[in-house]
Amino acid sequence: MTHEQILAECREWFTDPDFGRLRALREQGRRLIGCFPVYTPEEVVMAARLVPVHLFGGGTMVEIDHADSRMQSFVCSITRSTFELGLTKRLAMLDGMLFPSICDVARNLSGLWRRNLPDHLAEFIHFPENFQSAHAVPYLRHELQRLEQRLTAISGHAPGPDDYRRTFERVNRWQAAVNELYALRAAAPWNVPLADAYALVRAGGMMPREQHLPLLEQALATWRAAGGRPQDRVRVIVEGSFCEQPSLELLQTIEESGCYVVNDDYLLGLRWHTAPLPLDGDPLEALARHILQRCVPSAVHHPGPQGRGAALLAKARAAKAEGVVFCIAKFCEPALYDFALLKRALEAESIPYLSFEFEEKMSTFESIRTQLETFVESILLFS
Amino acid sequence: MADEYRYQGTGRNLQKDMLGDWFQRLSQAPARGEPVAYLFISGNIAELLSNFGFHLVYPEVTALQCGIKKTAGNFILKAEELGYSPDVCGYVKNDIGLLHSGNASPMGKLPPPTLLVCNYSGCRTYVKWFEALAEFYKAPLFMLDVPYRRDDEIDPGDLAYVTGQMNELIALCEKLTGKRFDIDRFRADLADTAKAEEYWVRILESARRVPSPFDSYFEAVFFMAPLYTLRGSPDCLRYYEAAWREIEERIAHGIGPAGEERFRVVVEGPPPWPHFRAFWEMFQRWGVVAVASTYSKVGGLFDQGVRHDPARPLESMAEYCMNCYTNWNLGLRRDLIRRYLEDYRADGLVIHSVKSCRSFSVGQADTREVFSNEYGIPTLFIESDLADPRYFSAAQLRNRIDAFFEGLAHRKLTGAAPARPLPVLEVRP
Amino acid sequence: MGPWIVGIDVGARATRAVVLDGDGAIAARAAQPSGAFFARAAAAMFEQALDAAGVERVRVDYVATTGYGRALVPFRDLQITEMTSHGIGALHLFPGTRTVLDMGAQNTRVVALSPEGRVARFKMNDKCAAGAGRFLERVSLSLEVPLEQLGPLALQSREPQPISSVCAVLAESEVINLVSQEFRTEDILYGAHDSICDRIMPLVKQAGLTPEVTLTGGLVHNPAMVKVLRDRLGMTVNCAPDGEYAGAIGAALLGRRRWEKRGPRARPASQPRAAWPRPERRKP
Amino acid sequence: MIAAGVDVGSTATKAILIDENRHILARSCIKTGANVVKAAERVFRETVETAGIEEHDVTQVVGTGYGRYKVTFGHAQVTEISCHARGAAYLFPHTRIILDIGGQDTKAIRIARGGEVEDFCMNDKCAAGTGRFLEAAATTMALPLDEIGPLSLQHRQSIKITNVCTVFVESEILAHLARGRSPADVLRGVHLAIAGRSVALMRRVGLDPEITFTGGVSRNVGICAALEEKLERHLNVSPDSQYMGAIGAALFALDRALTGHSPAAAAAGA
Repeated sequence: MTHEQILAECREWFTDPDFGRLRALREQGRRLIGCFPVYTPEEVVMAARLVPVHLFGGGTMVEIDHADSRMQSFVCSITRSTFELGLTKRLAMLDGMLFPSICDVARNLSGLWRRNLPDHLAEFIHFPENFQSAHAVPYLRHELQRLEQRLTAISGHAPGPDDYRRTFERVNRWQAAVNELYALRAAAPWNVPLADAYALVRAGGMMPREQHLPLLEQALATWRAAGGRPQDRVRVIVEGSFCEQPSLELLQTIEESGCYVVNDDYLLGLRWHTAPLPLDGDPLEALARHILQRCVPSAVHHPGPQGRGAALLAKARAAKAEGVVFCIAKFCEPALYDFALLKRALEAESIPYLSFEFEEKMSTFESIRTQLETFVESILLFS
Repeated sequence: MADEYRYQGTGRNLQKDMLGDWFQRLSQAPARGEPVAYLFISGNIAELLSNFGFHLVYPEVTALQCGIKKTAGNFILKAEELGYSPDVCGYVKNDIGLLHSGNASPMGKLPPPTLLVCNYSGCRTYVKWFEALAEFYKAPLFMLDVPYRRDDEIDPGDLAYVTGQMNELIALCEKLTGKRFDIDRFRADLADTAKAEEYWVRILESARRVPSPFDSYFEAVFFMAPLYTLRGSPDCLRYYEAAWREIEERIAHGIGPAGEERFRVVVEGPPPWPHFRAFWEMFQRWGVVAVASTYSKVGGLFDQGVRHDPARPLESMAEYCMNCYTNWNLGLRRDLIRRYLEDYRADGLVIHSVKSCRSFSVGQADTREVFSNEYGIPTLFIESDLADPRYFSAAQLRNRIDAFFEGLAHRKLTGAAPARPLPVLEVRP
Repeated sequence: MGPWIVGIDVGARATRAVVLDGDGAIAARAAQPSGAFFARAAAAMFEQALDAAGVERVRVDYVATTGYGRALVPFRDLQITEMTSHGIGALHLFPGTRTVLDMGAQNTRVVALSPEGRVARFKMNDKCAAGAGRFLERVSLSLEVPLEQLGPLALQSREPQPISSVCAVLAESEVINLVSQEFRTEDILYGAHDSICDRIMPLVKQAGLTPEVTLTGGLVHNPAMVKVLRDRLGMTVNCAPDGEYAGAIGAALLGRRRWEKRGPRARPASQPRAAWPRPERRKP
Repeated sequence: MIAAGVDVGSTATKAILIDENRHILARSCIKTGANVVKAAERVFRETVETAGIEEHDVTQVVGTGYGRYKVTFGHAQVTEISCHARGAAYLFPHTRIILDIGGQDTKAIRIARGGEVEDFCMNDKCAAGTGRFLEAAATTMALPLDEIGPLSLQHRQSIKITNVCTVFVESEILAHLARGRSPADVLRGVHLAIAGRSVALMRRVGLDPEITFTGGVSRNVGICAALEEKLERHLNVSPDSQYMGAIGAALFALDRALTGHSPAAAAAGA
């Protein structure tokens, strides 16, 4: 496949409103489990010989109709569009949906799913909030075991240590490649268009990883070899889209407005490991430990001693960012709460930032473009 | 006549005095060098903390009071100036606005916390709230993590996890206060609490009578306060003994909350505190009594058998933490509402959806769908907010409430035949 | 003798142009409604302003555009967003300006300027704070008071009627309900102006409020709006009679700055200047 | 025996006179304007004059709509929800669902035979997708309100309007026009957007067989087309659709007249 074909293929996976690729996969006999953002323990799904399918809402491809009659207008888009996909039977190829605890809205969605799609498994996973407690890891291990049992009931295969080792190896390899992609973008953003890199990773969350890894590695090779030239743009990191995802068009708008996005929290659920999973010892305990201790934090899950403000500052410095762009999903309470804390941290260090809200289904970006351009002007024009 | 009604109003007045005393003690705490803990209403562990001599502050109660006293609006604006979005919970913004405006609650200035205990039962927004408080006060934050009731049965692992954390909290309190945990006092307090809960359930269930002597929403939201805020002090039990006498007396005299009871409804969702009176009146003019409500269960589903138990102190407390209304999954919530409609012989369901509380409101539109379309139960769906006065549109609400009870009255009176005057026509502003 | 610069503010409602002469002084200005065809309106105002200034088109050295349609003007040399241009424009009108409040028909923008006069922080309304000008237009319809009289009449209010709504459109329904309750028109009007403040105050505070405050955009001519703002902000609010030209002025000034940096000949290759526009007639 | 219904809406005030056989004797519709009481009186007088009768010939008057308590000469008030239900059931006896798109809110009502309200829903605290949205669209495109519907029918393709916020529809429309989309296509998008919101609202009360579309907006052929396309069924639309509330009110008034509520009695009771 050519580079362009790879990207087109990747986009096809998540922009096709009928999810043809997923249905084909189901017809090949693979059993699919949908994953709602953010920190879904997909390793358990894989070990049970099921395919985790990371869904990030309906984007611009669904018109929300049935879900609107079951949800108030102040519910975030990703929740409504995901529910719409379910209600309109467009996710019929799935055997179930997993909802890790990230916010009250997603949690209640799991309840709506149970009632309205009774033939699906709809599982809510409780993540410990008390990271200091000695009981947190054992509790989460217990919770993952519960999940394992429910998934085994679907696949008919109870995962053993070997299943987990193979899974962990696969996840580690893929994670390493994704990490390199991000390193590449931070080093030479002019060579790696944001929207392309994004599409590549996002498809990885839907395809069987073994299928996706070669595509990812080929694209990496292409980008490594690319010899583009830097333009006069502002290096920024983007925060606030760890759950609901902006459309490819919005991603392009951000770059067109004069920004280089050198780090972000898009698709966080696919790349939250800060270290490879250990291949020895009790796999479920290792996984629990990772979720609670070796994990990229976000507004909905912030273990670790470092405060939220400090974590962001560190991230910005590491990426040599000149500014921070908060691209927050409308009605996303966790991100909106964090913004108030984070902006104070940035102001204290007088790091310029911009904040605006988006919705996945947005089709006009005039106002956002204006704000981005002004932000860029305020850094470039006056310095 | 005078002695005929000896107890009417005690529910309200006694509570005023007790909360007054509570605040007195609280405001003197810093001077006395006594510790102060901030915690939440739902699934709170008052007895455990008061065991170490903590004075307890409930930021929700402060937010609620600001709402009723109509000062919430400015605090919310203040918080929005600080960068909090118009779309996030009004309770949180109210409290944060208050902090940044001198922290003078309607009752007076609140002392800073020695310890923050985030006992969030079914509301993750609370986590965000206490993170903000911890950042503001630089006070130690203990996260009491209460698993969500995701399945119909409680997993024993969940309870073990909660009691495990409670033991860790006890250790922390011993370190902070230098006091040893007094298990005997703890058991004694839980015994009192259990008695108070018995009385509270009696009061709630008195509403099964027709006509009902008690309004389980508009009155309950006040009657329930001591059980949430005064547990672990002798006042709590005293209060419910007195409150029960008031209800007994109402039963004896056949009097109720709304002159003539014309409609019995079950209410789902929190009240709009900034416009509580106006909201109640919109129902009173129709002779509506709320015979059961879910909001009166946010601090514990005692009428569903939840009890503190001196014999199983931590275990029973953990069960209580997990069995607060908003910590129940939507299926459990629906079944509860359905039971209420039947057991309390209600004419309809009123869903008041508030923007602030996603934990409550996401799913209510679906609940409405189930009850109205599947069970065929007259259901009214109205929206405003529990804290933000900007979301209350009197004209709109009144219009919907009037239309709903016009329809109910019509059905009660005539089945289907329309060509008769609607009795509701005589209703005047 | 310096360059002749034209600044054009292509707003969603109105298009305005100013001409800076060789000494950087404002030689002429022109304005008309934008309509649906921005390029056309921009060209027309370009022409009109130059005619008013009595300069030949060929004498123009640099054209800077700003506002909603800034990117739709083919003969521009530089495009700047309205927030940057209003900031610089306000600074020109009132050199002490630290906070710029630009209130137009649809958008409200707050720009905080650093002491050195650079855009430090800014905030733009989201949906619900939007439509200040449009809101007043609708109010003038439902109260049957001509737009230009809204302000003066509101100032006669003795007991203002609070109007509380997060959404301009619902605030409007509230106005209608107040009318039906027969409150005095001036009291409702004052409340209406005050409710605009309610909706934009968070923006102001988030961008950071430092005196002096300068009001620009369409609402500068509304005395009630100015008074309400003064009361709410607790400080005087600068208003220039040509405050609605701040965007065009700012664009022109930045254009001049840019021209001086780049020198007379240099022009960004990315933006080759299209032929000067021919004056177009708008089809009726 | 003659009964009257007066519907005081946020934008228009309407009145209807009917006789004891429920025949409509006269109808009138005026702009509500700033003085609601006057508007109610004026519209009532107009109908009386068209019917060529005296005001005291009218036995009962029922007021409805947002300004129903401003119908000072009314003997009683009923919400527009009950009235639209009653009116629709009278004009289309098989109606189960009523959609009423008004100036500031949209209602979906489910009724039983005879017009008894079983269930209803209204748009929440956001004016998105109400009649006001169409007005905004019309003003933005500098077209008279009654022309946008027909024009939208001439679309070639339709544009997805995602933003149903009335305040912001302007910039979205301008953006599309700037990209060279035809006004007809843009308007088609506008009408589909409102139809979408309305259908979602109707789903809440259940999409039963026969739907009657009432309120001023129902005269807009563009909306009707968009709705019928989305619902894949025909909608009842009466030429009197904007009078639906007034007709229902008049029927309630007639009920009272027939059961002998004399004005005096009502006045005494009131």
